[in-house]
Amino acid sequence: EEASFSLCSELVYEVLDETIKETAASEIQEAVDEKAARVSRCTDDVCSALLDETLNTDIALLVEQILDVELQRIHKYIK
Amino acid sequence: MSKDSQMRAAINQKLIEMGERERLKELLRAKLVECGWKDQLKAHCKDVIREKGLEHVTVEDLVTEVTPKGRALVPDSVKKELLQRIRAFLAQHATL
Amino acid sequence: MSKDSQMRAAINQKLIEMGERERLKELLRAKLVECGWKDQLKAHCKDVIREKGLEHVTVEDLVTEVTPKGRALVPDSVKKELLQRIRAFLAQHATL
Repeated sequence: EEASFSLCSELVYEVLDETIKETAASEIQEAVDEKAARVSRCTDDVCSALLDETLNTDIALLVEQILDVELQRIHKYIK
Repeated sequence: MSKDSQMRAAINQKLIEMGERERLKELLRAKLVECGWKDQLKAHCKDVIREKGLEHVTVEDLVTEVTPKGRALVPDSVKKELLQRIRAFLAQHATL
Repeated sequence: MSKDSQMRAAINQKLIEMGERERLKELLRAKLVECGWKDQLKAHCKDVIREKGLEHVTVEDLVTEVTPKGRALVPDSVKKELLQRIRAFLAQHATL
């Protein structure tokens, strides 16, 4: 009776310890993978935003310059 | 070796020989999933990782942190069932 | 604030702090000139002005008109290089 009880406890602890270790390792791995995916996704987003911001500024600047040049050209022509 | 530990070693030997020890461990693993223990443990691991920050936790830290709660969370019914299985096995197979 | 927006804010913060954000914009501008993007876009602007007539075009109209093409004309290689530069910077400087 005593022996089966102690064996039962031993089995429970053995399985618990194994399972806890496996679970802890896989939860940490999952968190690491999740974070890597987040960093990658957010870096993509930041890159796109930087690209958009630069393009918006540069396109606006380019358009202004071109329209200025065209207007000056017309003015010269009219004169 | 005391009588008790001799007895214990003999039962253990029998369980191993008959493949029952591995079967019992499998049963226990299945029960831990079935009763929600594994999900609770996972949730607890996630909480600890979130609290401490991923960069400050090793597997060993996490094991140390969650083991007390992990042990406490095992339902008595699961332990009882395992004990009954061991007793039933002994009643059937052992002349100890 | 979601985890993603926190992360984006942290990346931006690091880029700004170290002056890398401005350097990247300069690099991008240089690449856009180098790959002919600026010349292509200029030509496109002139086409649109010719089509619509200078008297019918405002700065806002023209910006709206040419922006989609301006974005589409950016070579993938330039986008990739920008992304790689950001990744390399973060790998070297940031603990996210």
